[in-house]
Amino acid sequence: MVLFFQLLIDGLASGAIYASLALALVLIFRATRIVNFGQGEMATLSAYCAWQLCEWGLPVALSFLIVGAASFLLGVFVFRAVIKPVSKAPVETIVVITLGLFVFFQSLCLWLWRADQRAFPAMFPSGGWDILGVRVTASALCILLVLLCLAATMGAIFRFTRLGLAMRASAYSSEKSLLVGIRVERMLMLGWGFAATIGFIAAVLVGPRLFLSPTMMLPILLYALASATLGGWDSPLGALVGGLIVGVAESLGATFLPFIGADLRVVIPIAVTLVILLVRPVGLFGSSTVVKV
Amino acid sequence: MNILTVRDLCAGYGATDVLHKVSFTVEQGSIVALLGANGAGKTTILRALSGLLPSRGLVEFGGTDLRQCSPARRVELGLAQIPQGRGTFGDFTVEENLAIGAYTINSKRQIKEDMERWYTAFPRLAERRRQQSGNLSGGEQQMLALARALMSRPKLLMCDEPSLGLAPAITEQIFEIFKSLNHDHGMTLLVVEQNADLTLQFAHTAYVLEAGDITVSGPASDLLRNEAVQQSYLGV
Amino acid sequence: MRLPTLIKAPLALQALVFAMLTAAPARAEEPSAGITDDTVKIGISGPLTGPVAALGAIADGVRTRTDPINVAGGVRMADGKTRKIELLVEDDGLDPQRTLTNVRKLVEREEVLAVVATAGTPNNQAIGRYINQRGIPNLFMYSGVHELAGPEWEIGFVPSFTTEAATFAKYLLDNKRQAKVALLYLNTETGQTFQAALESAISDSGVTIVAAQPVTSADPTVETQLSTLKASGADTLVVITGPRQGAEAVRFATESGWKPTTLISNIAASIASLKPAGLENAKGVITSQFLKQVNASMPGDDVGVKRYLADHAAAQSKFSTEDALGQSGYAIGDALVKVLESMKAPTREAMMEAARNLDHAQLDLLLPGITLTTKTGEDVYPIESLQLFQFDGAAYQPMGDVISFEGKTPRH
Amino acid sequence: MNGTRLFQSAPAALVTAVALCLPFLAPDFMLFEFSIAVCYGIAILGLNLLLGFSGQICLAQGALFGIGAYATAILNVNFGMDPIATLPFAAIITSLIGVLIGLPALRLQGLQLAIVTFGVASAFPQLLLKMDWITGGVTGLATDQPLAPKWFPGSQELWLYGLSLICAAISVFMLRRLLRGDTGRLMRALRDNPLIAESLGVNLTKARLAAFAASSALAGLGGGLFCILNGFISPQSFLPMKSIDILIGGIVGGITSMAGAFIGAVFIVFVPGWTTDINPALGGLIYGLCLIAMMMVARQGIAGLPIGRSLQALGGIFNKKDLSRVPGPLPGQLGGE
Repeated sequence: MVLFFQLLIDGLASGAIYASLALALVLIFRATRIVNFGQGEMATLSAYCAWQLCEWGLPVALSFLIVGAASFLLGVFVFRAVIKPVSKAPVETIVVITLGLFVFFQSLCLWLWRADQRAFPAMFPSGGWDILGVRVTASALCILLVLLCLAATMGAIFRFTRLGLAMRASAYSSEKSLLVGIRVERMLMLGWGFAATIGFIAAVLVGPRLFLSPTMMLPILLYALASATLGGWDSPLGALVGGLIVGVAESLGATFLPFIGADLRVVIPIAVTLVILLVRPVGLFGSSTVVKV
Repeated sequence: MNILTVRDLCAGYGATDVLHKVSFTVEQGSIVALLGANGAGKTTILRALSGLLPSRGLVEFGGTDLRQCSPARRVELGLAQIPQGRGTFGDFTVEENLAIGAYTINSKRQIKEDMERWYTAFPRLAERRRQQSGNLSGGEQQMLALARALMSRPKLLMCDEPSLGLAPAITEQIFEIFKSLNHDHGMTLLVVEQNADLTLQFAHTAYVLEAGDITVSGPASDLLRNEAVQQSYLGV
Repeated sequence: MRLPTLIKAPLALQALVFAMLTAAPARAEEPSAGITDDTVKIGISGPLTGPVAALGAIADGVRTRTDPINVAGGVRMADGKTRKIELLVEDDGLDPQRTLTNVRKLVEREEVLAVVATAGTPNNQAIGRYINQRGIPNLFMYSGVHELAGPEWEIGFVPSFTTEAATFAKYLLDNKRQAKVALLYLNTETGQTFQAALESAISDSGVTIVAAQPVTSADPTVETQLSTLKASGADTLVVITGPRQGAEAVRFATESGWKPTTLISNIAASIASLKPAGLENAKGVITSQFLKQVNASMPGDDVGVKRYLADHAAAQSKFSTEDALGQSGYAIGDALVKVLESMKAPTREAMMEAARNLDHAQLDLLLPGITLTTKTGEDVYPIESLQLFQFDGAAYQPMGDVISFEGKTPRH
Repeated sequence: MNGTRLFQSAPAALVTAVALCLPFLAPDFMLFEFSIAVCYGIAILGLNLLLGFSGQICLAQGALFGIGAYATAILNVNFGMDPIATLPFAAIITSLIGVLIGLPALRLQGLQLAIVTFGVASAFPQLLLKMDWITGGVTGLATDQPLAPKWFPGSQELWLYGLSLICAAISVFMLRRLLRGDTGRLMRALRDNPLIAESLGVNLTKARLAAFAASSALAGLGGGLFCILNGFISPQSFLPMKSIDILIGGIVGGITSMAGAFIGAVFIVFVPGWTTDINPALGGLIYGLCLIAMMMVARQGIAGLPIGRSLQALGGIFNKKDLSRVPGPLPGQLGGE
C-alpha cells in the first residue's frame, strides 16, 4: 500500500514535468492554432543560455530574468522569420516547418554545448518529507505549485483580459479579428513570444530533474502531447490536470499492469489519449470548437 | 454630406481583378443598398473597404483617406463590418463576443453601458450571455453579430448578406432593427444583399453591381420601379 | 528467460556467413585498397547527431590519437614503411541502416582499408554480412557484445558486459554475501546480457536478485522504476543504464532516503555524467573501470595520461578531457596504432591477423595491469580485466587490484 | 481526369528517366542508397494516399514500414520463405495491421489522429523488444540475401535496384488504378469535405479504412524491400524519428504528387548525409535550415516547384487542358481554423 501511494506521488512528480511542456504547447496553440513540435527544443536552447550565463558568473536570478526576456524575443523572431511568411500555407507545411525548428534548435544546442549532460541550477530545495513512509520531495512539490500558479494566471489572462481575448480571437480567425480592430499579427507575435517564455519557465522547472542536455525535452514530447490532448487543447489548467493524470496513470500502470511493465510504459499515454478522444474528444476541459480543428 | 466616397476602386484575388473601377458614395445618415447577383463582387467591395484585400483607387471615409490605413485603424475610425457568416467567434461566450467587439474602445464605463444597452435591445442575448456563441441559433447569431459590431460605436456599419440562411420572419426583424438604428441613432448603413425586394423597401439609395461594375444607381424607390432591376432581381 | 532466443539468431547468422565466406575469393599478397606506401585510410561511422550524439566523442577520440602521430610523420609499420593515417568520419545517427550505407560508401568510394570504432551493437550487426563478404576489418567495435554477424572480420574493444557482470558479482560475493540486489537495466542487449551473466555468476550463493526493472532510452524519468526497486527491500542497487538514468538513480537514492550499496556500470559512471545529480550524492558509488582516471587539473605523473592530455590539446579535440567516451576513442586509436605497427603486410588479412594476435599490448589510457590480448581462434576479447573503484565525493579511489578474467570471459 | 494524369506525368517522366539512367551513372554503393530511397518512396506513396488524397495525417508510417520489414524477416527466418516471395505477404500483413490502427481514425481527425499515430510510432520499437520471441529483440533479424540469378548480367546491386524499381512501378500502377476507380473518387470527396461527403451518402467508414489499408500495404511493401536490401533489421532502425522522416519526405516532395514521393525519398536519404559532409558539427543545423527554407520556398513540395510547373506547361502544349494542381482544402489539419 505504501508502494501504491509512493507511485502515486511519483506519478504526480513526473506529471508535473509533462504538464510544464504541455502548458507551453497549449499556450501557443491557444494563441496561434499551431502545434509547435520545436517548442521543447526552443525551451532547451533558452535553458542552455541561462546555464551559460550562470557559468559566466551572473547571479542565477538575474540570468533567468535576462533569458526569460530573451526567450520572448526568440519566440517573436521565430514567428516573424519563419512562421509569418507561411501563415497562409497548408498545415502540413507548417508541421514540417516546426519539425525543422525542432531539428534546428536541437542541433544548435548540440553544436554549441555538445551532448554531455550538465547540472542545471536548481531553484528549489532538494530535501523532502516522509509521510507514513511515502517520500514527498520538495522540488516536485514546488514545481507543482509554480505550474498551478502559471496555469491559473494564463487561464485568467485568456479569460478575463482584453489582451487574452484578442489573442484568442486572432487564433480563432484572423479575418474576423481584423474586423473588430485587432492587430492580428501583433497578437500572433505576442503568442509566440509568451509561449517561448513559458517554455523557458518549464525548462527551468524541469531542468534540474531531467538534467540539461540537447535532447532533454525529446522523451517528454509525446507525454506532453498526450497531456494537452487529455486536458483539451485550449485550457491551460486542463494541460496541468492532464499532465498529472498521464503521470499517475503511467506510474501506476507501468508497475501494476504486468503485461505492460516498465519497458512498455510508453503505451500508457497513448492509451489514455485514445480513450479520452473516443469518449470525450474535446478533452476534459476543452471547448467544443477545438474538435473541428 | 458623404461619409464614404469610393472612386475607381479596383481589387481582386491574386492577379485577376474582380472589381473594375467601381465608384459610389454613401451619404451620412442614410441606408445604402448594394445589390447584385452571386459573384458580382459585392463581398469584394466590403472586404476592400475593410482593408482585408489590397485595392487601388480612392477610398475616403469621414474625410480620411483610407488607403494608408490598416484594417485595425479603419475600425478605430468608425468603420464596422458584419461579414458573411456572422463574424462571431464561435468558441467565445456571448459576453466575450461583445467585449471583443469593443476592442477599439478604451473606456470601460462606455463598454459596460453599451453592453447593457444591447442586452436590453436583444433580450435573447442577455439570457445567453454565458453561453458559447457557437451554440446559438442562426437568428441569435446574427443579432449577436450586429451587437458585436455596434459595440465599436461605428459611424458606418457595413453588413454582408444579413439575410443569408435566416427565416424570412427573422430577416424582416433584422431589417427592422437596421431601420430603427438608422432612424433613432442616425447610424449610416451599407447593406449588401441578394434579397433585393426587401432591401429596397428599407434602403434610401441603392446601387446594382454586375460583374465588378456598377450598372444602375439611384434612390431605392426608383429602383423598385426600374424594369431592368425588377426583371433581374425582383423576380417580377 | 530470454537467453535461448537470443542465441538462436546469431547462430543461424554465423552458419549463413560461413557459407558465404567459403565462396569468397582468396586474395593475393598485393596491397589491399586503402593502403599506399605513405598513407592508410581508415573509416569511422558513428552517431555525430541525434539523441545519442554523445557517442560522437569516440570518433573524435580516435582522431585525437592519430592526428599527433601524423604530425610526427606517421606510423612505422612492420613492413618497414611509415604511413600517415587518414581518418574518414561519417555520421549514422546510430541508425543501423545508415551505418551500412556509410560503411559501403567508405569502402567503395573512399576505399578505406578498415573501419574502426563502429558504435552500437545492432549497427555492427547490420554491417556484419557486408564486411565478411568483402573482407573488410571491422576493428575495435564499440559494443559490449563481441560476437556479432561477422566473426571472421570483427573484433571488439571494451570489456564484454559479461565481464563487468562477473566483476560486480565477485565484489558482492567477497564483500556482501547476503546482498539483496535490485537491478536497474537498459532494456537492450546491454542490459539483458548483463542480467543473464549476473544471474549465472551469483547462482548457488547468498546473493539474490530481488527485483529488476527495465528502463528504455525513451523514458522521461526512471523514478517509478526506482520506487518499485526500493519497495522490494533490496540493500544493493546495480545500475546498467546510460549516463542520464545512472545519474537519476544516484540522485533518487539520496532524495528518497534509500541508501543501498550502489554499483554503476562504467557506461554511466564517469564523474562528468554524475555531476548533474550532485557529487555529494554520488559518494560511495562503486564502479568497475578499465581506463585510467584523468584529472586535467591534477594530471599526476602518469606518462600515458600526460601524453593523452598533450594530444588532446594538440588535436584541439571537441570533447572534454574527462569524457570517458572520448577517452575510449583515444584508447581505440591507440590500439589501432598498435595493430598498424605490427602489420607484416599491407593487406587487410595481415591487419586482421595483427588484431587477432595482440600480446599484452599496453595502451596509454588503460589501467596498469590491463592489456590487450587476443589469439586467433581462441580469444576474441581484447580487454578482459576490470578494476573496482569507489567514489569518495571528489574522485574515484581504487578498491583492490585489477580483476582479470583473461581467457575466461563468460560466454553469453 | 486527363488533366490530372498529364500533370502527374510531367515530373513523373523526369523521375522515371533519372531512375532508369542511374545504373549507368552511379557506382554500386550509390545504387544501393538509391534502392533504399525507392523503399522509402514506396512508403511515402502510401502516406501521400492517406494525407494528400484522403486527408488523414498519419505519423505511424515508419512503424508500418517496420512491420513490413519484420514480416519479411520473420517469414524468411522462421518459415524459410524466399525473401522476394514474402513481399506480397508483407504488404498484406501490414495492410491488416494498418486497418487496425485506422479503426480509431474513424473517429479522430487532424491533430488528434496525428498524436495517436505518433504514439504508435513511439511504442513500436518497445513492442519489438517486448516481443523478442519472434522479433529477435534488440539483436534483430538477419535475412537471406536474394542473390542475382545466373542469367542476370549486372551486379548484385543492380539486381536489387531493379527489384526495387519493379516494386515501385507496381505500387504506382496499383495506386493509380485505385485513385481512378470509385474508391479514389470516394477518397477525394472525403478529403475535400468529410461532412458533405457524408451527407452525399459516401460511406465514410469504408473510404477511410480503404485508405489506411492501401497506404499501409505500400508501407509494408517498402519495408519488406528495405529488409531485403539491408539483410538485417533491428528495432533501432524503426525509431519514431523514422515516421517523422517519412512525413518530411512526403511533404518535401509534394503531398499530392506520385513523382514527388520519390523525390522526397531521395531528399531524406541523401540530404542528412550531405549536410554532415559539409560540416559534421553543423550537419543537423543545416538540415533543419534546409527543411525550413524548402517549405518556405516550395510550399507544395519540390514537385510543385517552378521546374515542375514549367514541365507541366510543356506537357500542356500537347494537351490544352488547364493543368492546375489538384486543389482542395487542407487535409488533416493540425492548426488553422
